[in-house]
Amino acid sequence: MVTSATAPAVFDLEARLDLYRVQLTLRKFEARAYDLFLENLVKGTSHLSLGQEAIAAGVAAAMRPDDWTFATYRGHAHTLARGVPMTPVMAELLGRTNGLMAGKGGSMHLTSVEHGVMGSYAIIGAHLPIACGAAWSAQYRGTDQVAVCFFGDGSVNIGAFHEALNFAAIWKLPVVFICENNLWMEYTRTSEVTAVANPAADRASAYGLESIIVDGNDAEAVYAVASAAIERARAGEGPSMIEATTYRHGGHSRADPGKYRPDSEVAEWLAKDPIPRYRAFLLEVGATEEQLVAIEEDVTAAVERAVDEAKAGDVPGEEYLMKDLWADGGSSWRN
Amino acid sequence: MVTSATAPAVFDLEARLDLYRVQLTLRKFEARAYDLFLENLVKGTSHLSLGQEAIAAGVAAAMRPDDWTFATYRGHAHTLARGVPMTPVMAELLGRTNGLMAGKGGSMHLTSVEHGVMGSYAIIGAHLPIACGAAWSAQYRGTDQVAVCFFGDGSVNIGAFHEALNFAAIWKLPVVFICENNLWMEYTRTSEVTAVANPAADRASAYGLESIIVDGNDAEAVYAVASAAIERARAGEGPSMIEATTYRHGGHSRADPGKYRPDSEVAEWLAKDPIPRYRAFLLEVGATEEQLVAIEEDVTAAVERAVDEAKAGDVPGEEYLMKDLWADGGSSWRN
Amino acid sequence: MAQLTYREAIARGIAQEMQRDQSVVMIGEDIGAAGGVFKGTVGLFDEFGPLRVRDTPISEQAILGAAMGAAMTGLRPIAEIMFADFFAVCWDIVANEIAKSRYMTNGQVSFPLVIRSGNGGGLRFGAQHSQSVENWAMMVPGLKVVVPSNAVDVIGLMAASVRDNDPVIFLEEKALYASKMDVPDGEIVDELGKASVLRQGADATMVALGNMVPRSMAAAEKLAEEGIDCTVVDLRSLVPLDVTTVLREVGSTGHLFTVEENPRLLGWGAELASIVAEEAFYDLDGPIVRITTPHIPLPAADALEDMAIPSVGRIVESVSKAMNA
Amino acid sequence: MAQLTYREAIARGIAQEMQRDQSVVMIGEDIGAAGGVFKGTVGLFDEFGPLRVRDTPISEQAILGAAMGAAMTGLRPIAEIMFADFFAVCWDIVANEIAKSRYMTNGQVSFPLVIRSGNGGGLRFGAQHSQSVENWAMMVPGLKVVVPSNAVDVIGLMAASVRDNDPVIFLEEKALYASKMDVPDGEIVDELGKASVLRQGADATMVALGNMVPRSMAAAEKLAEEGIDCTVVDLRSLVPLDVTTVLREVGSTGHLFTVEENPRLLGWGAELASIVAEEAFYDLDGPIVRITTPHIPLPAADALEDMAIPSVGRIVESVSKAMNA
Ligand SMILES: Cc1ncc(C[n+]2csc(CCOP(=O)(O)OP(=O)(O)O)c2C)c(N)n1
Ligand SMILES: Cc1ncc(C[n+]2csc(CCOP(=O)(O)OP(=O)(O)O)c2C)c(N)n1
Ligand SMILES: [Mg+2]
Ligand SMILES: [Mg+2]
Repeated sequence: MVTSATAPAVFDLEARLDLYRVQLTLRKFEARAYDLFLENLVKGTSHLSLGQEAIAAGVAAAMRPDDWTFATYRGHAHTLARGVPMTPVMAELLGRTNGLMAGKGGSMHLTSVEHGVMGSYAIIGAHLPIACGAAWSAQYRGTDQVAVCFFGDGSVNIGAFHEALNFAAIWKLPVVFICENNLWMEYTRTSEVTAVANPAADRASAYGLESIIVDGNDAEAVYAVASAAIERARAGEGPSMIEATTYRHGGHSRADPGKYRPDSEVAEWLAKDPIPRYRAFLLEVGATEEQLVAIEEDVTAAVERAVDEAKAGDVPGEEYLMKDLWADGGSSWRN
Repeated sequence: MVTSATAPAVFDLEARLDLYRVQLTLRKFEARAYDLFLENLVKGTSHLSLGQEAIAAGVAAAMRPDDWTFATYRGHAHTLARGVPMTPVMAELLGRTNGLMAGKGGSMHLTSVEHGVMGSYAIIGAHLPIACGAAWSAQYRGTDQVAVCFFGDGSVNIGAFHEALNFAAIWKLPVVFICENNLWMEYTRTSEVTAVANPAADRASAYGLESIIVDGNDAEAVYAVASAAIERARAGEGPSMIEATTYRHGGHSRADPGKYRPDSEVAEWLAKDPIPRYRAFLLEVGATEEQLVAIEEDVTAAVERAVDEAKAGDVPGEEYLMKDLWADGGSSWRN
Repeated sequence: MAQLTYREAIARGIAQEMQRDQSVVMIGEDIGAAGGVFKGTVGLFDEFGPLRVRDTPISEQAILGAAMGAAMTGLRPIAEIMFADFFAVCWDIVANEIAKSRYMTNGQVSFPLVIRSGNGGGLRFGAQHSQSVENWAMMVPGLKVVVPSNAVDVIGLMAASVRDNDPVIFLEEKALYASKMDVPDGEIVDELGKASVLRQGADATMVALGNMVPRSMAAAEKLAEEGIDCTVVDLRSLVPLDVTTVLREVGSTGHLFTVEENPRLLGWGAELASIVAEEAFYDLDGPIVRITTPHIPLPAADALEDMAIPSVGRIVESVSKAMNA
Repeated sequence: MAQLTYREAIARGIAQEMQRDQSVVMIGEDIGAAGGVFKGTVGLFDEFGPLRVRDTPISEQAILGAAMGAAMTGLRPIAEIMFADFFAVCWDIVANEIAKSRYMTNGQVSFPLVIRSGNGGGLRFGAQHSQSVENWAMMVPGLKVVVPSNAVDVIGLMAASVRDNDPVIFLEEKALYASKMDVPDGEIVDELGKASVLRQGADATMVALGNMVPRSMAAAEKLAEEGIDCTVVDLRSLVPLDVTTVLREVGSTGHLFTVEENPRLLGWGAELASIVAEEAFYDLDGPIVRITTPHIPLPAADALEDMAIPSVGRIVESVSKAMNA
């Protein structure tokens, strides 16, 4: 099944403007975070979703607040899209005590249990079986919550992917796997090291699942397939896997200018940038330029506020170092 | 593709009698080994291939002496079928110095590099990528050797299976994967925990491979598909995966009476026992009762000789304990 | 009071907790109707049904990933990894995910889960089915590590592990499954991080774990005949580690011997030796001696395996040699 | 003589061996045209071509399984596991297969292979990309473990590792990649199992590894100002372990300090402490002190990470406190 950008509109204008605002927030937040890296205020590494925002935004719109997200190291977008405020996310990147995890996790491990963001995982594949576990818990406890698990196209060749997909299928778990196919791993093209053309979709049948590909640069199309999959899961009909085609505008991580990619390919995908595209679409379906500009100004201001608030946070001291290894709040290994 | 028991005969009578002799050797060797367990002469565990002999025999017949076998803990049959003499195998089960590995490996790790038996592996899935490595070596060195890797139906759900299959496919490695589908894992039916009906064949397409199922209780049919796959590999056309349907007559391992299986299922498969079936076929295609009885007496005598020789071996002493951890022959970790 | 095997104690300990708490669920290979390959879960499937005692495919990463995800969303799973050697196929979930996620998230998530596994040698299973991996787990910050040496401890420590809000690696000593002892009726709940002093002696302190505990006790009896009077400490858990008891008992004899089944390099005794050599240095009257399996994989042949794992005879000899040096 | 970074020394060391021996081949993620994520393999793809320097999928079990199978059939592979933390996803191949198969087969097969990996913290990468796993590897019988602390050692130890007929875990310290030093021209071949005594002092012996070596040297300079004159030993490999040098150097000062980046429990220093507490007990003039990262996962924030890993300041403080006690 391939759904197109013209999937049935289930959105009214207000919802659409919201979807625009979310995508724009992800975009502007990350663009600003990138500046802060360049200023060397953000240390360590980080992986941006610039260009891929429509997926996080479309899927989040299809989720219930008590559903769960499992993300990768490339998880800023997925975290923010669930409604986590920008300040603690930015503060986490800066390693401050007002960060989501007080700086202990960093960019690759964003987690906000309060918002159903059950963690960002930096070892390829690991979170797929973990998402199955949350889905198992929902199934056992009869809560009808759904776990949504994001991963990249390069992640389909690791063992944990395979174990999780089979496991989810045989237990009919309420989990939705979303492969963000941006064509590249770090510096290697996924197609060069993958035995099938569509890394996730061409493997769905190995787990008795339907093959689903969606235009990942179209938030509404993503919303449509994600809603269907989430509702199936919620109804007890088991897991789905969705392959959403997209592209990352920048390099793999902070350190990478992304020069291994042909200019023509980058240009082609910049032309398909989901955000200007959605903006144009919004004007077509009745939004006014003023409405959009207002949102844009709002988002810019909100990002700036978040940066300021984040910067105002404290640098964590030793009391943070030795806490919360154990559930008793401490970290002692001896009596 | 499903090949039937009536695959084109590529054997003359002599070759057929050989194939009978090999299957019978595996059968009688293991039956005798089982007696020795009951006498408590064989310690530890062991996993018999009683009922599955046609696969090891058929595949081995299709291999060149310099090809490589990678087997599992259920590896007596695969080891013997490559021409490894019975005495050192039996002595290994008894833990004697005349054992294949002087007792250091035991039943689950039979290895005879001299015969291309590159080890038996007791952690599910591990040897599939290892077989890829041997195939890579053959490819790199241009030797046109082929690696053949056996595994069970329950092994298709572990991560290493997936990584190896993709890896073999993208590098077009000369490796042939053979899934011995005996329907059961240890005490659990594979179909209860596997998302597809044919555990290996229904996943072949996830690696761009053809789906191949063969009657694993028909040595000649196995030979036919294995030859084709091995020749493809040798010709540089890449890997294949074959699913050979069969059944183990006994329990999973020494300790297991196999009572979890319905009597009717066991009876049905005992009726399909590859050895009496092949015997009847041989009579049909021109063998005489005398020829077959002669082989049977021969094999029985050879097994008894092997048991006697094995029992005559020494119990290993301390000099074996501390040797051959390192290539220098020793085991010291300090200078 | 009933005589129970270590093996039976596993199921009794789990049943006790499952009766008490619906959120305790089990997951693993062949643990259901089959009762586990070591028969450690016999009867649980019948008592608690297929939704609470679930068979899985051979997918250890899925098993532990599922246990982790369930633990962070309200369940208290008990997962089985059939042989402890198989931790190697799912070590990422254990060491990188379960162990670290609470700390990384600044305490947002907890992992009340138990991972049971058949540990150690003695059954002639060869190098890939005989390892003692207590040191693998001890090494990773964020894991608790429990190794009971007898049936009563199995029940009490299982209860403590299930009730603990942190991940516990619960290692069942394969060589002890058939060992028996009298077990009191009724609920048994123990505490993690408390060593047992099983024997008090004036001359030397042996610290042992799991399968090495009965051997150390037997060795102590023989050493007593030679006039060497030993204290024997059963560590019971490596994390939390009962340093207090160890320091006290070493302090009172001046001699420390560790008796370890894991291969030599970085067995748990190394950590103990380093703690004692720092914190009780001036209490020591002689070298610290570690009695371990040599630094080799375990061989399959019975004769060789018996030479490799510390035996009563080797323990006696090592202690006696050092005490008479 | 040229100034080379530790990073550049990796590629030079590998190139030296690949020029010499056609059977040396490389395998790993992004090691080819991209030159590796740490730029450790820059130039090798151009020099040796795609058949000898092969990019792989994200399939660490396949990478190391392939290296193992190739090593047992005539090649001498150098495999890369990008971050040492990722050993957890392929630990079975390392610990159960590669490490054990020679012993199990009574010496029928050999594994002349090198597994390189980016090890340790300091780059603010957080708990899953910063671990020092030298102790994971040291613990498993059948693995050699090498951790160079400078560019010249990188080349010489790489050559020794590639030429060795046993599996070598070759840990490249991420924090040192940018460090520079003068490197002689021509072939450099070193030896495994030889520690270097980098500084000789009368008062105390510090034993360090990898990234902790320069810090220990800096600390020794400061301590000298305080009047504490330290020997600094760079261990260079954990297996084989140069016990001779350690015992000699501890014997001459009477004090042992280990400086370890791995978290406390069962860091390599524990093994060293236990060896010294047994074999050089009567040479010791005071407690053995281990300076380690606390037993926690590494936090991401720079301020926290800096507190966690032993710093020059903390080393000075610990040594000075113990020596003045
Ligand atoms: C097990 C493991 N191997 C390798 C890595 C290093 N690594 C991090 S991201 C990445 C590429 C992932 O590509 P993909 O799955 O397509 O996701 P994307 O980064 O494109 O979102 C790699 C190889 C890792 N984190 N974990
Ligand atoms: C990673 C791992 N998990 C579990 C086991 C225990 N185990 C050994 S054999 C087996 C069943 C294997 O079934 P299958 O693959 O069908 O092979 P068969 O025994 O039927 O030949 C299991 C679960 C193991 N050896 N390794
Ligand atoms: Mg990608
Ligand atoms: Mg089977």
